[in-house]
Amino acid sequence: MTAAPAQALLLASMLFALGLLGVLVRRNLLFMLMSIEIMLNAAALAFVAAGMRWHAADGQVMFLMILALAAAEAAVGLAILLRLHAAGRPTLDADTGNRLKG
Amino acid sequence: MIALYGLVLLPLAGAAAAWLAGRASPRAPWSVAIATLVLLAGLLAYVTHAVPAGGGPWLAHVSAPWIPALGITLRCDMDGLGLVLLWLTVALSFPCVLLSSRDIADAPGTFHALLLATIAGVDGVFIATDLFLFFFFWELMLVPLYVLITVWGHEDRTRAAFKFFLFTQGSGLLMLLSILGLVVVHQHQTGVLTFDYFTLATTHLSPPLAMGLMLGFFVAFAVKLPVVPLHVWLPDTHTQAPTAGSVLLAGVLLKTGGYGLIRFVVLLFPDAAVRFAPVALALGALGILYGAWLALMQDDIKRLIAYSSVSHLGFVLLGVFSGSALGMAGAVVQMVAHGLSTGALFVIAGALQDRLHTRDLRRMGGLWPALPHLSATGLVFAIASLGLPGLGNFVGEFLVLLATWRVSPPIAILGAAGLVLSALYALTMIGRAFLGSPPGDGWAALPDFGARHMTVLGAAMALLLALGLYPQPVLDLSLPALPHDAARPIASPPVAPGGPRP
Amino acid sequence: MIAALVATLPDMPMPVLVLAAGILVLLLAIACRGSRPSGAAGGTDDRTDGGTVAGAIISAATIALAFIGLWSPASPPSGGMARLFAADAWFAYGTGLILLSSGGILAMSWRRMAGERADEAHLLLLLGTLGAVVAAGSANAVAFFVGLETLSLSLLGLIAYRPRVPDAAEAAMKYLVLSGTSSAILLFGLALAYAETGDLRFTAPPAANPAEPALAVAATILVLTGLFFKLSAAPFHLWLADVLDGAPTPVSAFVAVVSKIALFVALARYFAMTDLTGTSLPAQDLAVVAVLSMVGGNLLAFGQTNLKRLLAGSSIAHVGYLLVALLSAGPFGAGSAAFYLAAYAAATLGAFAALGAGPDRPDLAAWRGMFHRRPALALALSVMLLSLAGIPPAVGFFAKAYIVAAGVSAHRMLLLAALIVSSIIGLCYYLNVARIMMAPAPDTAPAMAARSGGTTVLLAALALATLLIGLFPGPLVQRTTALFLPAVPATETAARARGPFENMRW
Amino acid sequence: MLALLPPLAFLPPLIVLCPLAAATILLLSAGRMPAPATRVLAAGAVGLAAVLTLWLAVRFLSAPPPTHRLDVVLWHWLRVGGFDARIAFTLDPLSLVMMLVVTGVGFLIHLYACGYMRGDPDVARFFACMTLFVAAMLVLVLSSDLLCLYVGWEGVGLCSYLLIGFWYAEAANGAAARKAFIVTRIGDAALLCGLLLLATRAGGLDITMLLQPGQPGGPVAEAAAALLLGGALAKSAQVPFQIWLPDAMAGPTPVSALIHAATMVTAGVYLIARLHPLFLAAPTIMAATAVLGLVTLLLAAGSALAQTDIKRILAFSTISQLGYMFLALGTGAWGAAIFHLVTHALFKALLFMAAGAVILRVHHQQDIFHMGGLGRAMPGVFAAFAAGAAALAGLPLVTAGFYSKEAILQQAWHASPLLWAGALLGAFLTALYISRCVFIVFLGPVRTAPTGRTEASMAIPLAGLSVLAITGGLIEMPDAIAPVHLLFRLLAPVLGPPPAEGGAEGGAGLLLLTGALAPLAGIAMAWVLWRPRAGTAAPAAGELARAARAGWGFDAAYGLLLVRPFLALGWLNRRDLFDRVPDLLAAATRWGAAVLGRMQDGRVRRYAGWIAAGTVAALCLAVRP
Repeated sequence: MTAAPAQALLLASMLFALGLLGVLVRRNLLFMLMSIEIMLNAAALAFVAAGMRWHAADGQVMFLMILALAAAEAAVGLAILLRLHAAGRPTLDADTGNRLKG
Repeated sequence: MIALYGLVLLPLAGAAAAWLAGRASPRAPWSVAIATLVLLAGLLAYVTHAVPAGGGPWLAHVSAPWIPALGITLRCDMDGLGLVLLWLTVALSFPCVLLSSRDIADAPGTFHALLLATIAGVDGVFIATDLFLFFFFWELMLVPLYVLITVWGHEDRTRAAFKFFLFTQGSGLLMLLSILGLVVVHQHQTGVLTFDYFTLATTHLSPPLAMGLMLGFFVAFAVKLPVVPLHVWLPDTHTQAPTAGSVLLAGVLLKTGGYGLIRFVVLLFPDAAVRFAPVALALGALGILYGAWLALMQDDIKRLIAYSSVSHLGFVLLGVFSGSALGMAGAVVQMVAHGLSTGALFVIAGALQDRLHTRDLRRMGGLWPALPHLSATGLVFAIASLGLPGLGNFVGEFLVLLATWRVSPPIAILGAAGLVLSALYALTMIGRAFLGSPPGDGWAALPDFGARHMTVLGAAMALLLALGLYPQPVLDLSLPALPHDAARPIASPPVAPGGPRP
Repeated sequence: MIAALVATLPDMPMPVLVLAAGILVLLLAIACRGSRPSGAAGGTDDRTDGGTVAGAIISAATIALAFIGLWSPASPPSGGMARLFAADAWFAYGTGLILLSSGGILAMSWRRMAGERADEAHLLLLLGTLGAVVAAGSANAVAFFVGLETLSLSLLGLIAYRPRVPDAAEAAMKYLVLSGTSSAILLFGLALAYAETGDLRFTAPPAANPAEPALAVAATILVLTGLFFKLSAAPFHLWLADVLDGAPTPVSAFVAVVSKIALFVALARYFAMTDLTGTSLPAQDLAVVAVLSMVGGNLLAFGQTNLKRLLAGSSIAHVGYLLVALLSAGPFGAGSAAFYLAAYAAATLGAFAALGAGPDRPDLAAWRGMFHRRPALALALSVMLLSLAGIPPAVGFFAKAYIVAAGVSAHRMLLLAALIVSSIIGLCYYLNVARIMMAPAPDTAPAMAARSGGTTVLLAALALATLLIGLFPGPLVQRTTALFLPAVPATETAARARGPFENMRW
Repeated sequence: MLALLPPLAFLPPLIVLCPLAAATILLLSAGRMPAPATRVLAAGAVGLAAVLTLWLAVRFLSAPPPTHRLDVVLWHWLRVGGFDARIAFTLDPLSLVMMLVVTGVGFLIHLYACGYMRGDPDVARFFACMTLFVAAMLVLVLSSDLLCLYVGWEGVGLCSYLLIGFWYAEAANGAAARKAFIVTRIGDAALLCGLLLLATRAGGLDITMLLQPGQPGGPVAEAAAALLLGGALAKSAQVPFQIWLPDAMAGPTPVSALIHAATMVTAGVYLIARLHPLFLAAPTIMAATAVLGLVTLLLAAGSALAQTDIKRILAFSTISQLGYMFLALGTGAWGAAIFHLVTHALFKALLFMAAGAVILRVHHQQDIFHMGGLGRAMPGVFAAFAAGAAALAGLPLVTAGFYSKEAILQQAWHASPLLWAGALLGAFLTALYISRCVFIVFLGPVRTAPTGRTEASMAIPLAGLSVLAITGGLIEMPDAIAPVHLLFRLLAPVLGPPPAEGGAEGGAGLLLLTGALAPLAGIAMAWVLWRPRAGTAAPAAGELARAARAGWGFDAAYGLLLVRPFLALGWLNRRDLFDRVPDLLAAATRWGAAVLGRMQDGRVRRYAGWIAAGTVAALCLAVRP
């Protein structure tokens, strides 16, 4: 099955918006991380779609790079969540327990 | 003449030496500062002496590359106006150091270093003819003074120093805009990128553009002079500064404003200045009356003197914008005389505060029997400040009013009305501080002025008297040299004198 | 295939190569030491220190070599590599600044990173530097993206470096979430741009395709958003204060200096071929962001009592100033941006170095009376703040004047008005710090950081440089002007054709 | 340069220098000089000046220069931008007369002051100011350049300020001094404006140049004359500036005699006489001068009638007599004005010094209703006071005041009979109030017993001036009595030929007779009202008397209309309206900082929200065409 690049871009945009919305409305840090992954994947999808439009491999190259980034980000992100926990933060709620402000 | 650089570098070197000396002994910086000032006076005397006779209005010149990529040079030129103000700077530095700063106990090395650094900056302002160099000195002289006020000032020093710095720096940025605007326009016209005063003076400017650029300069100098309503930093700053700072501020720093108005507003933008003159004259008259009026209402003696400065320097604004050689000369004499008289008054106010631990006139009174010498000098300088004929202030005010009358009699009448108010506040100050009966049960024994104070203040008095009775040397020097051709005879005024302007 | 890869290596810019090699060496060193059986926990200190010193020496040598590598007579990248890297003078200048700053940060964290073992920190520092250099030199969205993410990820590690410090973890968390979000936005924008043009070259925002104008616009905006976030330009600045506050001081310096230099160099390259003088979309966007950054950053700093947060506000404001320079295309614009970048880097780095050498807490109150307690330190910090405030004789004075000159010559009156107003606000808080240091010292001295030779040398060098370049900016001006010589005539003639002050715009 | 001048030219500067040098020495000695030396120095310096002036007068009059003037240029003061002012003196008959008055009367008063101020600890300061005053006054009358004259003009004002407030411990004295200086300073400002106008018109302020014949009239001339008149009115305490002089009596009595009776207050008269061609070109101002003089004359005489303080009586009397001079000036009788100036200087100084002697003897009591019967205890002082009073009242034929007042009355008649009638009423009032003073103070029962005795240094000047007050008028007589015109003829080169009198056709004789009868009537009426009666003397208590005693409410009106509103507005604005602006800006900045600080509330979602919002806003901005 083939889809027009424009449609793929539309899908990517929706995914992206969904991810952004997730970051904005979820309070759980884990879910926020996942939302970011969604956004990254939306961008990756957009690259693939664009590459399809121009019949070039650049889009796929970019996709691979983004995949690597997403993986790295997930790893580092989870490590930081552990650090947060080790530092004494009781919950994964992003809105409570913030010390840095003002 | 390479010695011009020395006028800036010598005080800087002195500053460094004083700072180092301060680490050795608490009294050493004072001696270093005195020595520096003596050397500086000697250097200035040499510069004055070395001026070639009949060499045109520009008396000395020196130049060296600085930032060639942007056409910025270390160019300094000196004309009579600069020379007069340099001498004023040196002359007022002596009372600062001799009378006020000897007893500074807290970090005397740093204090004297900052004082000398300020003097270096002021010297630079008076000789720089590269606009960027001028702006550099203009900003540079603020920093040490800011520190002086912040650290050694009186109770509300923080706010005062802040205000001082923000006003002068903020308006300085406007001037920077104007400088750069002028440079860019000049570059656009000729393809030459330069900050040179003489070259930039030849730029052709459309009237609105010239007005806009002139206003940038005007605001910066108007803040410094100060011109009502941009004066609000001055009373606070003068009140809160340590005595030496007040003397330096009133005596010298404010004069950079007047100098700038002459050198960079009227002479760089003669046409725009003429069109702006009505506004400036009105502001000058407003300053004279408003400053005097508020001076009358003050209970703080230093604040009173500060507002009187606002009033006196309104005459400078009048003179500069009266558009004639007469007014220009009057403005210069007024600047010198104001420096001497108000500087001395600040010395006296500072001495009073040292003795009484208050500046509040409501808590003074009847001091004459307790401090006859101090009171007598106070009276003398108050009288000078109210413009008694025979003293320097009168010469300045008269020439300014005469020049103003030619342009606009109503403004001159308002200015003359300021003379009445000046008598009012000066005599009120004397009456409240020295005359009448002491509050409570009289004053305890207070140390009167000794020989050192009387000598220095007596010298100031003698200078004022000389200026009042034989001002011709200053008058001859005071006509600023024109930027255009240095060969033009000095006598022709920058703007044609004459009857009322339409 | 490996052979083919190796064959392309000489085409890479030398600093990138050197940094990568250094990282490998350091990795090896750490791996060797880490594989050794470690003794009792108490007895490892000396050895650890020894190892850390070795790591630091390797890092320093790497950075030094990379810096020297800038002068390598390598031919400019050709072939495929040319599509990835633009090893031009601007890159060399930016890289030079990045490497010098990294060297400075290394000096600050010479042996320890806020009380922790620092060998992995050195590794992350080198990685971050590599990322910054790559991002600064990238001519391609791929290279830019890789460099940027290398930088971001290593920064995450550095920010969270101190274990069991809640602030550090929180700062890292915030940076993680926000940087992830902004990376996604940036990537999406790049994807849209790619979809629009079919070209991944990272040189210019796509020209609007008449068929799909919204796409190009969205691409430009999204890319700019991503860049602005990393530059911490308002209104995308909110993370900066928290991150600088929570991170160890050298890392704060890294975030405020190195990553901003890299991003600004990239931003400038992104717009190198675009005419920013008009009211085009990116110009408008940049102008709004510049005004918001200048005013907002200074206001933010105005209300701070925490020096790190204050410097964060200051840093935001300076990004605004840099954007003014960027927007002021003309004879001075590019030169002034380059000059300002150097002035900003020196002063900010110096300020953070002074913070690192000062009291443990970055509270302003802890600095009260510092002129009496540690005059040299207070003087150094004052010089840095003077430079940031733009007061002579520090270099920041000339730098700001240079930017104003650029703005005037490009008739950016509104921007200049904002610059002046915000500079005056800025003066307040810089002076306030100086004033507090000049106030009489309180009776109880705050706990001070241990004296460190590296920091002292760094501070002295930076203070000297700040003053010397401030007094004699000529050579550096020459250099920064020369950076853009080829580009100047075009814009200059463009500016001249319009004539000065005839049509005032943003 | 000086050496080339004829030796006569040395004298005017030398005469100025004498008191100036004494003042300088006294000021620099800062009170360390012993009191006797101070007295000798001051009186000696002024005496030397007087002797030199006499010598100068003799030489000048015996061999007058062809132009009747001697110019001494000392140095160029200001020479810039086409304006030239010199410090220069001109000796001509007018300035010679003034010099004689200043140094002669001045010397006698200094002599008197040696006794009067005995025992005052600050006698050095006193004499420093007094000698300085004499020097300034001499500069005033000698200057050939109006700007140089202005130096003396303000200089005498300063000395007046210093001497009124001599006893500074009393706050009221300081206030009185300040009031005197400020009120005259208002006039000075007007005078300065006049100088500016003249200088702008003529390019300089040299009097000879300004007075070149053919003065154009018109509004400019009127304005210049009006401004000069303003200065003269304030200095000479004429309506509407008269309020300062009664208060100025706070100074020591010699000061009142010298400054506020004999010399400084007459400077206005001198100025107008000196510049009379300018006034001739401004007829409106001339008329105003005459009317103001007349009004002052009557108002002040009325006030004098109601006063209880002996010095205030004399002060109002001075104002009133100066009114005569202004009346004369307004009618163009320059010579008569100067004549009255001279005689007034003699008899008013005498009156003040006699009053001072009385005051010393009655323990500084100044209220005439606490005195009485002093004629018996101090006959010498009584005689002197009576001589002065007679001269003031213008007792016919035997007093100087009679002749000078007659000269004015004659001119007034020629100008307008209304003016003449007013002046005649004034003469009547003058006799009335001074007789009242004499009767109450010297006759009747003793209310305060006098002690001590008047010392010689005070008695000699009293005696000398008594003689002069009686005989001083003989230098100038109406034709109806004897054709003696020494003074007018002397002054003719400066003031023009003396006005032709009405001739001998009887009208003049009748005028003379009426003028002579008015003072007699006044004395008679005073005798009726205040002749010595036991214990009934008390100040009048009616509304009119209260108003008159308060100087007709000028003080109160000025206070209500000018001073109070000015001070009240100033008090409201004492914190400086403009100073609030920076505070507002600071508050706005703080508010902005607080708002931005609140944006950073630490919640990462909020931060992300701002990023999203910024992006969306940018998109909206971009898409909106």
